[in-house]
Formats: sequence, C-alpha cells, structure tokens
Amino acid sequence: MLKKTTIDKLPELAACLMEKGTLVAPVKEAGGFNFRAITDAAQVDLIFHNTILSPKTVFFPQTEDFVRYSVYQPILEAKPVEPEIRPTFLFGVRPCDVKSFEIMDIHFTRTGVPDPYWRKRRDATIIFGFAFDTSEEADPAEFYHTLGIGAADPDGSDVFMLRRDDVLFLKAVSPRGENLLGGLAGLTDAAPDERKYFDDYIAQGHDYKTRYTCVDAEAIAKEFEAIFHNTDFWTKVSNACLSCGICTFVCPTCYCFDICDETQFGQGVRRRVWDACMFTDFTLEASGHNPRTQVYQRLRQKICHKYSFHIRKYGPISCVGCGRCTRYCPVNIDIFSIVEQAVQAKWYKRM
Amino acid sequence: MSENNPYIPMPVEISKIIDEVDTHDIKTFRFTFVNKDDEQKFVYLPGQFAELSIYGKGESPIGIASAPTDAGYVEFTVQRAGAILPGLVTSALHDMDEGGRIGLRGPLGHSWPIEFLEKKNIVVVGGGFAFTTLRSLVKYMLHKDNRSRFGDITVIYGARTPGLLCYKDELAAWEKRSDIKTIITVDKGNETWTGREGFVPAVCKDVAPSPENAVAVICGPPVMIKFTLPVFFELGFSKENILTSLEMRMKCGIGKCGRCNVGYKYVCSDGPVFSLAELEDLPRDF
Amino acid sequence: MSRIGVFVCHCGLNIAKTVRVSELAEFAATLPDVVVAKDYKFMCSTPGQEMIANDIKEHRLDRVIVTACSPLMHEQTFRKVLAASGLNQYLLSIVNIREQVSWVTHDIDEGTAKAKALLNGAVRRARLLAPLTSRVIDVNSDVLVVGGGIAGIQAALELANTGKKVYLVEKNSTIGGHMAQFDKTFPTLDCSACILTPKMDSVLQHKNIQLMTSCEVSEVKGFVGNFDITIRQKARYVDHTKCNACLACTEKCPGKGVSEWDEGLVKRKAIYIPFPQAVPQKPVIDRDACTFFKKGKCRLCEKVCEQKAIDFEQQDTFTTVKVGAVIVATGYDLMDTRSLIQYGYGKYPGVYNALEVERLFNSAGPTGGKVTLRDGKEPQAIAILHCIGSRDKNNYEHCSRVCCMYSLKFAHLFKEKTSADVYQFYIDMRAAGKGYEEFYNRIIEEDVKFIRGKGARVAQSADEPDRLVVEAEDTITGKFIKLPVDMVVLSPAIIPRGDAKDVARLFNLSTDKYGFFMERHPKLAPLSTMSEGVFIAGVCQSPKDIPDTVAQAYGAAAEALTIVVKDKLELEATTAMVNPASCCACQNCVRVCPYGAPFFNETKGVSEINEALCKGCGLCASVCPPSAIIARHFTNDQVLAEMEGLLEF
Amino acid sequence: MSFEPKILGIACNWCTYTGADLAGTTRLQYPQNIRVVRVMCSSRINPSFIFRAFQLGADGVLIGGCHPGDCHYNTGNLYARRRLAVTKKILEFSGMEPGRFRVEWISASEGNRFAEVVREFTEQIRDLGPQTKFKISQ
Amino acid sequence: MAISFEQIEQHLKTEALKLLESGKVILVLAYGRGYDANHPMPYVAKHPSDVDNIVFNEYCTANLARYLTRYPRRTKIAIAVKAADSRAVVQLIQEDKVCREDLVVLGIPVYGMKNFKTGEVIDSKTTGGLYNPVLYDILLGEEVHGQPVSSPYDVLAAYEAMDKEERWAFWQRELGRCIRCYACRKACPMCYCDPCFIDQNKPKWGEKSPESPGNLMYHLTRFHHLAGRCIDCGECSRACPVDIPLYLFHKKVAKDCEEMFGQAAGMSIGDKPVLVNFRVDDSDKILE
Repeated sequence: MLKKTTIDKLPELAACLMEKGTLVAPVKEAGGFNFRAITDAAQVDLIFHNTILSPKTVFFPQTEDFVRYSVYQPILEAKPVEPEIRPTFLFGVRPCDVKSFEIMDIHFTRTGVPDPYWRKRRDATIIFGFAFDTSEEADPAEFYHTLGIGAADPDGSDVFMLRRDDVLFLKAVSPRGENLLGGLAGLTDAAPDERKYFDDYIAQGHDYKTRYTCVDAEAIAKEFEAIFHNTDFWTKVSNACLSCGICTFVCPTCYCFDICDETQFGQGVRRRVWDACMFTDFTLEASGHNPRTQVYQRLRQKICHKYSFHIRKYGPISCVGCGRCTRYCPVNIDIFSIVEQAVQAKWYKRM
Repeated sequence: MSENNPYIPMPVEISKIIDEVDTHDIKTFRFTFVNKDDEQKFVYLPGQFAELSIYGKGESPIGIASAPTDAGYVEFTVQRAGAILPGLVTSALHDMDEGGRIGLRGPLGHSWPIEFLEKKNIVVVGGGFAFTTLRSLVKYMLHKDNRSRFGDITVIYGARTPGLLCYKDELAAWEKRSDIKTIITVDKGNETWTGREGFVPAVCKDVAPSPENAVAVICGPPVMIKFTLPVFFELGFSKENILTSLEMRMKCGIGKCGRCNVGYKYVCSDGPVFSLAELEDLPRDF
Repeated sequence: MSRIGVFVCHCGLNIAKTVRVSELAEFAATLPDVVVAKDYKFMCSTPGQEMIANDIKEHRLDRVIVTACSPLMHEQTFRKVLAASGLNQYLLSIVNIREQVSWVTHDIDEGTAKAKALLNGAVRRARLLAPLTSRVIDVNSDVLVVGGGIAGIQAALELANTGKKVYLVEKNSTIGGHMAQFDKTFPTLDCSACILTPKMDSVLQHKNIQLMTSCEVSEVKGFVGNFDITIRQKARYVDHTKCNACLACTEKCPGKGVSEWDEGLVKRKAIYIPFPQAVPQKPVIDRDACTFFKKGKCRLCEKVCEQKAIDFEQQDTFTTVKVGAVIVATGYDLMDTRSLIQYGYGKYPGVYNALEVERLFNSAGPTGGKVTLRDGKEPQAIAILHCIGSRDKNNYEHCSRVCCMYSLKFAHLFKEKTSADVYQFYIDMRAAGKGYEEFYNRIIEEDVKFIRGKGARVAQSADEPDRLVVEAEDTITGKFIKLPVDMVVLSPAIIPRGDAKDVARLFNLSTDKYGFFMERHPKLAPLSTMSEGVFIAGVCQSPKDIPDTVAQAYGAAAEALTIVVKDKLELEATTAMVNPASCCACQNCVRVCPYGAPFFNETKGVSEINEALCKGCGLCASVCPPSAIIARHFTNDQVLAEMEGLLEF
Repeated sequence: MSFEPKILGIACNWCTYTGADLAGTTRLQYPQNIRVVRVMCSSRINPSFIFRAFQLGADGVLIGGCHPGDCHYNTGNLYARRRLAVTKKILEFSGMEPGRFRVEWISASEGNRFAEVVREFTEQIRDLGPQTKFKISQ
Repeated sequence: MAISFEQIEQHLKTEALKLLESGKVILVLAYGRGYDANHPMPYVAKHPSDVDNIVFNEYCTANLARYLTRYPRRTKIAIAVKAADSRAVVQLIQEDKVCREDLVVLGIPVYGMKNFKTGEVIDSKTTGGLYNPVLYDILLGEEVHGQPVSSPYDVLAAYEAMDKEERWAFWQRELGRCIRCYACRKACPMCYCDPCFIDQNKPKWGEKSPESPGNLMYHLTRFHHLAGRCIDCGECSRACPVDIPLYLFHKKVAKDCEEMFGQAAGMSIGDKPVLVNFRVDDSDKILE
C-alpha cells in the first residue's frame, strides 16, 4: 500500500496521528533537530538530515524513573513509577536508526532478563522510517553503507516514507503499518508511476555511497581482539579524545546506564540515567579501585564493545554508521577511521 | 510495572546481625522476606549474588553467604567499603539494627556449577572476607541431603589475623566433622592462636590436595589469587577445574547497564563465576 | 541509620518562656533516627547530664543532640558527658535555641517554629557526624611572655617560680612599662617605683627568666605546645655582654633625643638609659639622635668606653625560641588628643595629658617632682578634664576605667604640692574598687572642686592671654560655665598599643572594635584567646587598674601553666584531610592556607595536610574544586544536610 | 497565609555566630525567619552551598563573617570576600534577584548589628516575595 | 593576513621536526588531518616521521592546552597555541600544573579561525581583540596587526541589557537543553579535576540526570570554579552538541573578575589566580 500526501499537509497528518496517540517527530530547536513528543502539529519538520540525539530516546529515555520512595518511611511505602505509555508514532526515522532498534532489541529484550521499559515502549510504537535524500551529497561523517544499510532501507519500519519534492510517500511495510495507514484520513493513493519511483528509489538506496569499507562482523571482532592489548595503537587513536560523553549519548546503539537515587527533603526517586563508558567514574568502585583510569582504555572499551564484544555476545556489530559520534565529536575523532585502520592495514604491526 | 520488574527490589527485614571480625567492619546480615511470595521466588544456588538496595543510598551487589538449604532466610556478609569515604550502601547497612528493612534484588548471576561439581572432590580455597559464597557452597554441600552428591571436601581458609576470620563458630564446627577437611590459617597469629600460621598459597602447597577428579574453587583478594593459582597448576589442576568469582563495579546486576564487562562477558549476568579456562578467553586488562 | 537522642533544655524559663519545649521534644521524636527525645529544666545540671548519660546507655544512642544554649557555652560540658558515657565527643550536636531563639523573640509560636527548624537541621547533620580522634603531641614546657610591663613581669615571675623557663620580650630597652612612669598609685598612694622596681630586679636575677629587651616578635609558627617564635633583637649598638653600666658614655654624649620616658617633656642623650632604675641598666643608642649616625662622626661614647662595648656595626639579629604557650601583655597607649582640637592639646602649653602629669609629680621626672608649668610658673588653678575621647561615641565608646581614680589622685597631689585650686570636670564618678569610694570621699574633703559636666572646650583666656578658660555645662546647676585656669589636665582614652594589630596578626588574636584583644569568653575564659595556647593579661585586653592587671597576670600564668605542665597535649580533632582519590593537584589549598598546613606531595601527585598545623577553618575545603578536602566536623555533606533540615519546614 | 521568608544564615563561629549570641544575650529582638548554620570561618562557605540553599527553597541567604582584617584565621574572610563576590555576580547573571544574597561583616561584639541586619534583610526578602527560580519543586 | 595558513603549517612542521629531532621535547601537540580537510584533529607527534601528518588551517580551533595535564609532570612538550590557547598555557603555569621550563610554546598569530561545525568565524566571539599569543618561545609567523580590536566583552552587551527575568528565562532555556555529556568540562583546558565535583557522591552536589536543578548546579558551580581562570577560548561552547552558549556566562564572570580584581586570566605567568588570592584593600563594594 503506497499512500501519499504533500509536505504542506504534514500538519494534518500529524494532527491525525496525535489523535490516535503520541506523535514523536523531528523538531527543529536551537542547536539542531531532535525527536520530540509533538504538542503542536506544525512543529513536525521533515526538512532535516538527521537528529542530534538518536531516536533511542523514545524507548530508552535519558532518565527513566523506577521507584518513588521516602527515606524515612518503610520500604513498603515505596511506589514503583508506572511509565505513561501510550500508542506512539515515531515519525521520520532514518533507515540506519531504524536498524539500531533491532540491535538494541537483542540486548534489552531478546537476551537475558527482558527490560520491561524498553519492551513496553517498543511494543506501543509504530515506526515511520524515512529515506535519506539521495540527491544530496553524502554526509562525510556517515558510513551506514559499511554496515550494510542502504539510504532507503524500509526494513524494521512499520511505515516507510520517502520525500520527492513536495510530496511525501508513505508505504506500509508491516501489518501494523498497513492497519494504520488504511485508517488514516487525508492520504491519497499513489499513482503507478509514483509506485515505480518509490520502488526504484528504495532499490537504488544501496547505490548511494556513504563512506565504505568492507567489514565482516566475525572478522572484525577477531581483529579487535588481536589488537586489544596493543596499547600503542589505542594511545595513538585516543590522543585527541577528550573522554566526554557525546559519542555515547548521541549514539543510537549505546545503552549504558546508571541507577541513581535522587533525594530531597527525604523524598526521592530511583531512576536510571544514561551513563557513558567514556566517563572516568563509570567503572570506579566504592573501594576507590578503577580498572579504566586511562583515556585509551575507555575509548578502547567503547570501540571494542561495538566492534568486537557485541559481536561475540549478540551477533551483529553494534553500530549503524549514522555518523553522529563523528559529527558531534568536539575533536573530530572518527570511529570509521579507527575501524578502517584496524581492519585494512594492520597498522599496528608497523609500529 | 511492579510485576516482574527486575529493577524493583523486594522488601526484606534484618532478623539477625552477626559482627564477624574484631575490626567490626564486616558483619553478616540475616534477612527474612517481608512478603512470603518473594521467598518462594528467591531460588538460588551458592555463588549467586543479589543487590542490597537502600532507597536514598543506592544498591550494592553482594554474594549470598547463606545456602539454599537454610530455609526461611538469606544471609549476606558485608564489609563497610571505602577507606576514606565509606560506601553509601554498605555503611548505611552497617548502621542498621535488627528489625530494619531494606530492599533485595536477585538472585543474580550464575552459581558455582553444582552439576559440574557433583561426584567430584572439591577443594575450597578462600581468603579473608571473600569467603562468603564459598561458605554458601560448603554449607550447601555439607547439608545432609547433599553431602553424598560430592566427593571429598577440603576447605583452606585464611585471614590476616585470627580476629579477621569470618564465620568462626561454623569453622569450629567444620573442624570437628569428619566428612570435611578444614584447614584454617592466619598470616600472623596472636597469643591465643594455636592454629596454623602462613599465607594461603603456601598452605595450599603444604596441604597439596590431589588433582584427581578434583575441582578447586578459589575466592580471595587479588594478591592471594595471583599466588594461589600457580600452586594449583603445579599440583596438576587443569584450567577447567579451577573456578573463581570475579568482582567488578555493577549497577543493574542483569547485564543491561553495560559497566561490568570483561571483554564480551558481563560479570553480573555471565558470571560472576568463571573457570580459569573461560577467563583466559577474556582480555587480561579491561 | 543512627540512634539519636534529643535533649531539650528549658533553661528554667529562659527557653521555656518563648519555646514550647515539650512540643519541641515531641516533634524531635518524629524525626528520622531519633529514638529518644526528652525535655528537662536544666540540661547542664548534674541530673540533666546524668539523664543524658543514662539514655546513651539505655537506648544505645550513637548521636546526641542537646537543644539548649549556644554551643559556645556548653558544648564542652556535654562533650564530656558523651566521653564519659563511652561515646565519641564529636557525635554531639548542640542546637542553640536560647541565644538565637528564645532570647530574641517574644512570640512563642515563632520561637517554637524556629526551634523546630534548627533542631531538624541538627538531626540531619547528626546522622552524618563521624567520630573523631584527637592527635596527641609533645609539649614544650617553656613560655613566652610578650610585654614587660607589670602584667608581663608578674606573669613571668609566677611562671619562673614554678620552674618553667620564661622568655620575656620587651620592645623598649627596659622593662617596667607605664607603671614605672607613675609616682604614686591610687588609692593607697604608695610609691609606684617602690613596689615595682624590686619585681623588675627579680626578673633580671631570675635564673628561669631570659629577659629580652629591645626585642620584638617577628614571626610565630607552630601551634599550641609547639610554637616556634622568631624574635628580632633590635640593634642597640652597645654590646650588653661587655657593658658594665658605668654610664660614662651617657655623660659624654653630645646627642639629644626626646625622652619617651618623660613623655617628651625633656630631652635625653642619644646613648641613654631611660631612667635610673631601668632594667637592664645598660644604655642603648638612639640611632635617630646619634651624631655619628646623623653626621658620620663623633664616636665619643666609643672613646670613653673602657669595656669596648660600643658597636656601631651592630645589626638586628633574629633568634628562634620554642615555647609551649604564650602570654601577650602588650599594654596600652593614651589616645593622641591632638585630634580633639577643642581641648587645645599641643596648641596651648598649659594643656597636659595624664601621663605627662604623672611625670611632673615624679621626683625622678623632668621637674624633679615640682609641679610647674612649661614656663616654670606654679599653676594657680588647675582643671582636670575626665573622659577625653572615651565614653565618647565620636571617638571611643568605652570607659577607660582608671581615669576617675587617677584624676582624684592628681587632685590630691596638686593639693599636696601646690596651693592651686583644683577642679574636676566629670560626667560621673566611677569609684568601684576596694578603697576607691573612700579615696573619693577623702579627696572631696580636701577642698577639690567637682563640677559635674564634661569639659567642652579649652580656650585661651581673652582677658589674660597666658591663662586658659575651660568651658563646660554644669549639669547640676544647668549653668554654662567658663573657668579660667593655668593648667588643664586631660584624661584621655586608654587605647591599645599602636602596633596591637600587628601583634594580633602574629598571634592570630581577634580584636574588638577598638583593637583590644578579644578574650575567648568575656566571663568564662577572660584570659584565653581564640588562639589555642595564647593568653592575654593586662590592659591589652581592656582598660583596667594595677590590681586587676596583676590578678590577670597571675591568671594568665596559671592558664599557660595548665598547658606547659603537661608533657603531651591533645590537638583539636576537627582538622581537614585530603581524599587523595579526588585530589586534582591544583594546589589551591597550599596557596590559601594561612598556617601552611597543606603541602604538595610531588611523589604521589596529591596535596596532603599536616594536621598539627591545621586549625580547622575549612578554607581549603571550599577552594578545593573537586571537593577532595574533607573539613572534619564541617564536611560538605554535614553542612548540606543541615541546610536541608533547616529549610525543610 | 502571608509569606514568611525562609532565610538561611551561614555564620562564622568566631564573629558573626558569637555576635548573634550576643544579640540574644542582650535580648535584642529580630525576626525568626533566619536559621543559622555555624561554620568555623566564612571562608569555609563553598559557593555551591549557596546555590544549593536556593535550590532547597531558601528565599534569602545571609552570610556573616568577621570584619576584614579581624578573621580568626587571619585571611579567611579576605578570600571569602572575593569568592562570595563572584558567587553574587554569578547569581545575578543567572537571573536571580541580587537582593536575595547578602554578605555582612559582623563582629562578635556587634550583637545589635546582627539584629539590625537580620531585620533589614528579612524585610527586603519579604518585599522580594518567594524565591521560585532556583527552588526545586517537589 | 601577513601569513597564510599554509605558511603556518609549514613553520609548524619545521619547528616540530627540529624539536623532535633534537630531542628537546618528546612530543609536539599540534593538529593533524581528521576525516576530511574541514575536520582537523588534535594530533600528537612523537617521532620526526609523524611531523608530515601535521596540518594547520582555519578549522584548527581546538585548544591544545587541554592535553597538557594529561601527561606526567615534567614531560617535555612542545605545544602549538593560538592567542587564547596561550593564555590557557599561562594559566596552567600559574596554577603549577605545568612548568614553564618543560614547555616549548609555538605561538600562532592568526585570525579568521572558523568553527568547523558551523563555518562561522569565531574571532569576535571568543577571542575578541586578541590575535597574538601572550606567551611563546617561537612565533610561527609575524604578529597580527591591523585587525579590528574589540573588547572581548562586547558580545555581552545584549545579555547584560536583559532584565533579570529575561536572563533567567534565557539561561533556563539554554541550560535546560544540557544532556550532561560533560564535553564542556572535558574540552576546557582549565577543567582538569578528575573526578569533577559533580561526579562525587559524597557530597552529592547535584543530580546526574539532565534536569534543570542538576544542570543549574553543575553549570553555575563550574562557572564559579572557572572564575578568574577562564581564558575565553570558547571550546566549551564549540564542544557542546546542543549549542549552549556557555562562553557568554564565562565571559561575564571573567569581566566581573577583571573589574573587581584588576586581573585577567592567563595574561602573565607571575600572576596568582584571583580567587586564591586577595588584597587587604579589596573593596567591600564588590559584595554589593
């Protein structure tokens, strides 16, 4: 089912979705775009390349309250916080970001003890994927192509969208998407030539080249294992690293969190808050011992986690090539280059 | 969200506090479950741990010191952490009285591989306060229903001084039993100490347990482990038959929060129990 | 999860009148970790203390909060109760609901509400208090006495007589101080020199006293029990070890200096001893008056000195002494009354200040004990003006205490030595002291005229240009009077020494608004100061007469003795420490500490604190950006918790 | 109910706290809105204490120390003067009403000054009304 | 410009090579190629052969002084500094974090530097008026003269003109966006504490979650910690992924400090940081 609307009617579509549930869509704000719960249909803005924070914020918000408690009252009085979970429409997600949900699913719900918060939010959400504009020049930071993701992959979306000038095409990809699209007023059916345009666009998505290097998950996992103890290599690539948390916070597949008790006047809330393996206190133990005091150890953890540990533990590479970490890095550290160095040249052996 | 939410602790009540050592910074806390359902759900084996949870302070992962055969309660031996600034949770717990209530999340992690241990001779080697889950294991194996499932049991336990030995009454009781060989040692004795003096690795060498159909289960401070492992290699124990338990900063305890990994393994959900063979597959610094 | 006991004191009605104490105790019982809360009439009484002690045992308390008067009052009392009960004394918290609540409000609702907030803060803080242990240090048994007036002399002698070594530092070339300038002392009119010079001599002779004249303290390091004090020996240009006090030099000396001793009324030689009974009786050279120093030739003294004691090359030298305690007795100055132009001091020769008059009476003084004016004539009418600059909101608000009595003494001496009419212009007569009122009555009998009214102005007489006119309002008759006199005696305000501020800085003393050294407590610790191990005596603390000064000197000696009599001393436990795990090596602590307690350990790359030097001010903790410094007993956590408690309700 | 300001006082032990005691000893009356935390020296006051106090809902914060030159620790208040001046500027630029934060030098002998300052400051805060900017809503 | 970026790069390479070959320093902190020419990276040359990788262009905004404190004390380092960066070096010397004699300061007189994220010229924003390093051993080119010189505080005018309610709303909005990635403190050459006060749990100064109270506590306290130390390089703002104009607040505090204490940060190695210093005659007026 391929439907269409026009960009100027976007607010109507948005309003329509807002009636059915929470609409989360890209919004332009100071500093750039971000996914936000829409309060005013006119806020939705699809003229964007990608958001600063990845859409993982929808399923894994930066803070998630677990329990409200009073430190002076018996523990029995503590009340679990019921997250408000409504049917949600996550609108305008780039294909690489859509892919990240799948990778995160493995960690949060498909292995070990399932995380109830991720699962419930994920179950309640319909994803509107949104193809990159292949007529633009590829962003120098991005490399999703390396991870086998096309600029217009509809996989993982419920509805997939494509913009052609003023027209927005919407195609139902999953049964849930089909259901939804069928019931949305204001959309018209696409013409056959438009359907062809749509299909061609998607098919050609893989021809749209971001930075690319041949990466095989199993092989690269081994490569990083081999290089893991090469301090010189890691020192060299981490020389510029500031050890801030930007790359992990903007990353769609970083899931580390801390559990904090925040109390004032005896009333408090236990919540989880994003944490980053780049922070020194991440692994600091109560005894004062810290296994990762050096910047190189932390950068190594981050990169090896994505390109080695994750593969061995869960299968896929924990990276979708969205380029956020590179784009927002204050010192232009480029994870892709590090991967490239590790894979191609066996660079470390020349040292 | 409260149903089966792995992040929400169950309430437990302190029914007993045992001051274990003469420095008073290690205590064993016995907890009973406030909700009987929770007791049913809290099914564990020796070697597992749980998060002790005090609202306003945080959570602390602690090995379970009691054995599943101890019905009606669960015990944890807790050291007040931190030299200059005490750990928030452990010091709050130490300040509590019997009757106080806290939260408990667990059981978490993998236990000592009981099935693997069955029918084998077990050498338990512990140092200082890290003896807790070993105590659980020994208690479990010594239980009348279980004793026959295991071969010979040898316990080698050491502490720096006699006053720093934990579970003194139990040790005394074990020493009297014939179905377990108990060797207690201290680095440095005192006027009243009549037992063995010497470091654990030396004592292990001295006792020289046979590697025949045997598994060594070792827990202790890093330096003890470092010097004890070669002794067991020399005695002929294979890497698969040497087990230990790792410690790492943990938060969630269920492999989600991402901080306790050693290589691709999360200590909390893939461990904390590892064989030496498994550890060799992991990076040595992390 | 502590076990806190809260004890609310009524302080009779002092607190109970404006704070509902039983309600406060009930409120306390609802606060977290409070296991017992009681109120009682007088917590500081023996039964009150016993109650606390019993409850510590009975309820296994590990924190005690006493809600009573200011911690400055009874903190020590209650700390002792804790210590006696086996509880670390720093696990006590005092809530000040008397000085800062009940006494400053009439409204019982307001008082109770504020008391609750303060108590809540204390409970929050108490939960985080940590037991502290004091460090024990060795004590140096010697004592330094600064100032060689009667207070310093007396204190030095007392201490020396107990067998302690005393260093007596005097900045002038002789000891004796102001008392040595006086002729007679009130009210007994005994001769000042007769009672003082034997003491001065004892100082010189005492084997336990090292007398250091022409000396000043230049640096104070260390802390109670272990002070390292650097003393500057000012160049005297006379080698006192060689000088045999023949004083041939003083006879030959052509130089002329102003005699400080005689309050500038006469000149003295450039090489001189200040007065015949000076101790030590060895001359010094006044560099500013010396012909050789001024003109580069003379050296007469050197030529006449058989002992070859004259040394023009002498330099200031520095010695360091180690002492366990210090007594500061630096005395006073008179206010410079030239600034009060209405009294014409410095302008009219007939106007004198009190110390000048003391010298006029003295047989060793500039006039040989005769009362004559600067022109040599005997005055016919003399006005003594009280309270010049003191009891005066525009100058010094304080009463200088001794002026009434010495003015009476002056009147008596004028009557004795002249035939003049003597007038006292006073605000009111203050004669509180043993025998003082009797002395006052005696002077009334001696035909001295008392005019109740402060002298307002002294002017040149219009009719007789060489006479003066004192203007005042007689507040008894309400009449404005103009009294012609020949001599006016001003009784100026007694004020701290000009360099008292420097002394305060050296020894870390607080001063009051006039610059007098502050005692630790006006009633209960009048001789102690905020600096542990430093005591004060005499007028440097506040104006007082000789008996009080001497009494204080004895007291200060006893106080100092309580320190140096011990071999060991417990230091304050509330010092700062560095958590090396958090130290960022910025060294701010090292830069700011006034005591040099923090230092940078290059090897470890972190700052550390010498706790023996630390006074616990907490400055380092607040300049430490990563909060690595823990100011014990006032930790960030404790302060924040207290704030949270105070602001909760 | 009328607005009763919550004022946090932080006073140095040697001067202002003792001065506050003196105000009591001499039975001077002043409003009960001030709650005083005793620290050893005004230099102990970490600027974050002040930010935190406002977050905890203080309507005003009054700092008391010895007069410059009279610090029991010699120079503590001279550092404090600079640090607190910066604190004040930061509060001001963040948009906080500058009148809510005040530093006063009150000596141990100035009980009347203490009472006077508290009276004045309480009135000032009363006029400014409740502090809502920093306060963390429950 | 009297000298081009290419020439500066050439000078930098020449000097770095000399220093490394002579063994005078064991590393040179400079700039290297990033993933494209517009995204250069801080680069550490340790070997003469590394020198070829050194680049310099208008996007080399990073303040390399930030890396000085990463190396053990007494490491011999050569560092390339622009005007503001040199002030950071001076300030670090004042604070005894690095020793003057261990450093070879390669001064870069330059203008027209651009923010690599936005392409905006940053001269007037953060290093206004200062184009030449205040401290250097070797100047890579000639001093810049004739460029517009303005007060570094000029950009504040609009914010100072706001009333307090507007300012409060402004900072609430700006700081409210903070995601607590701590890039500001990590990019800051003067923020060398590890752990930072905000990471402490005893005491816990502010919460870790990115909500207003914790954000306010973190940023205000950080402004205070940098008072009289901020050298106006603007790295905090450029590092910020959500574009919070932190430099404005830092500038304001710097301006106040300069007015109150008569000393700007990082201008002379003989100075003492103003907040660990005092003058007896500091006026009480500063408290009003």
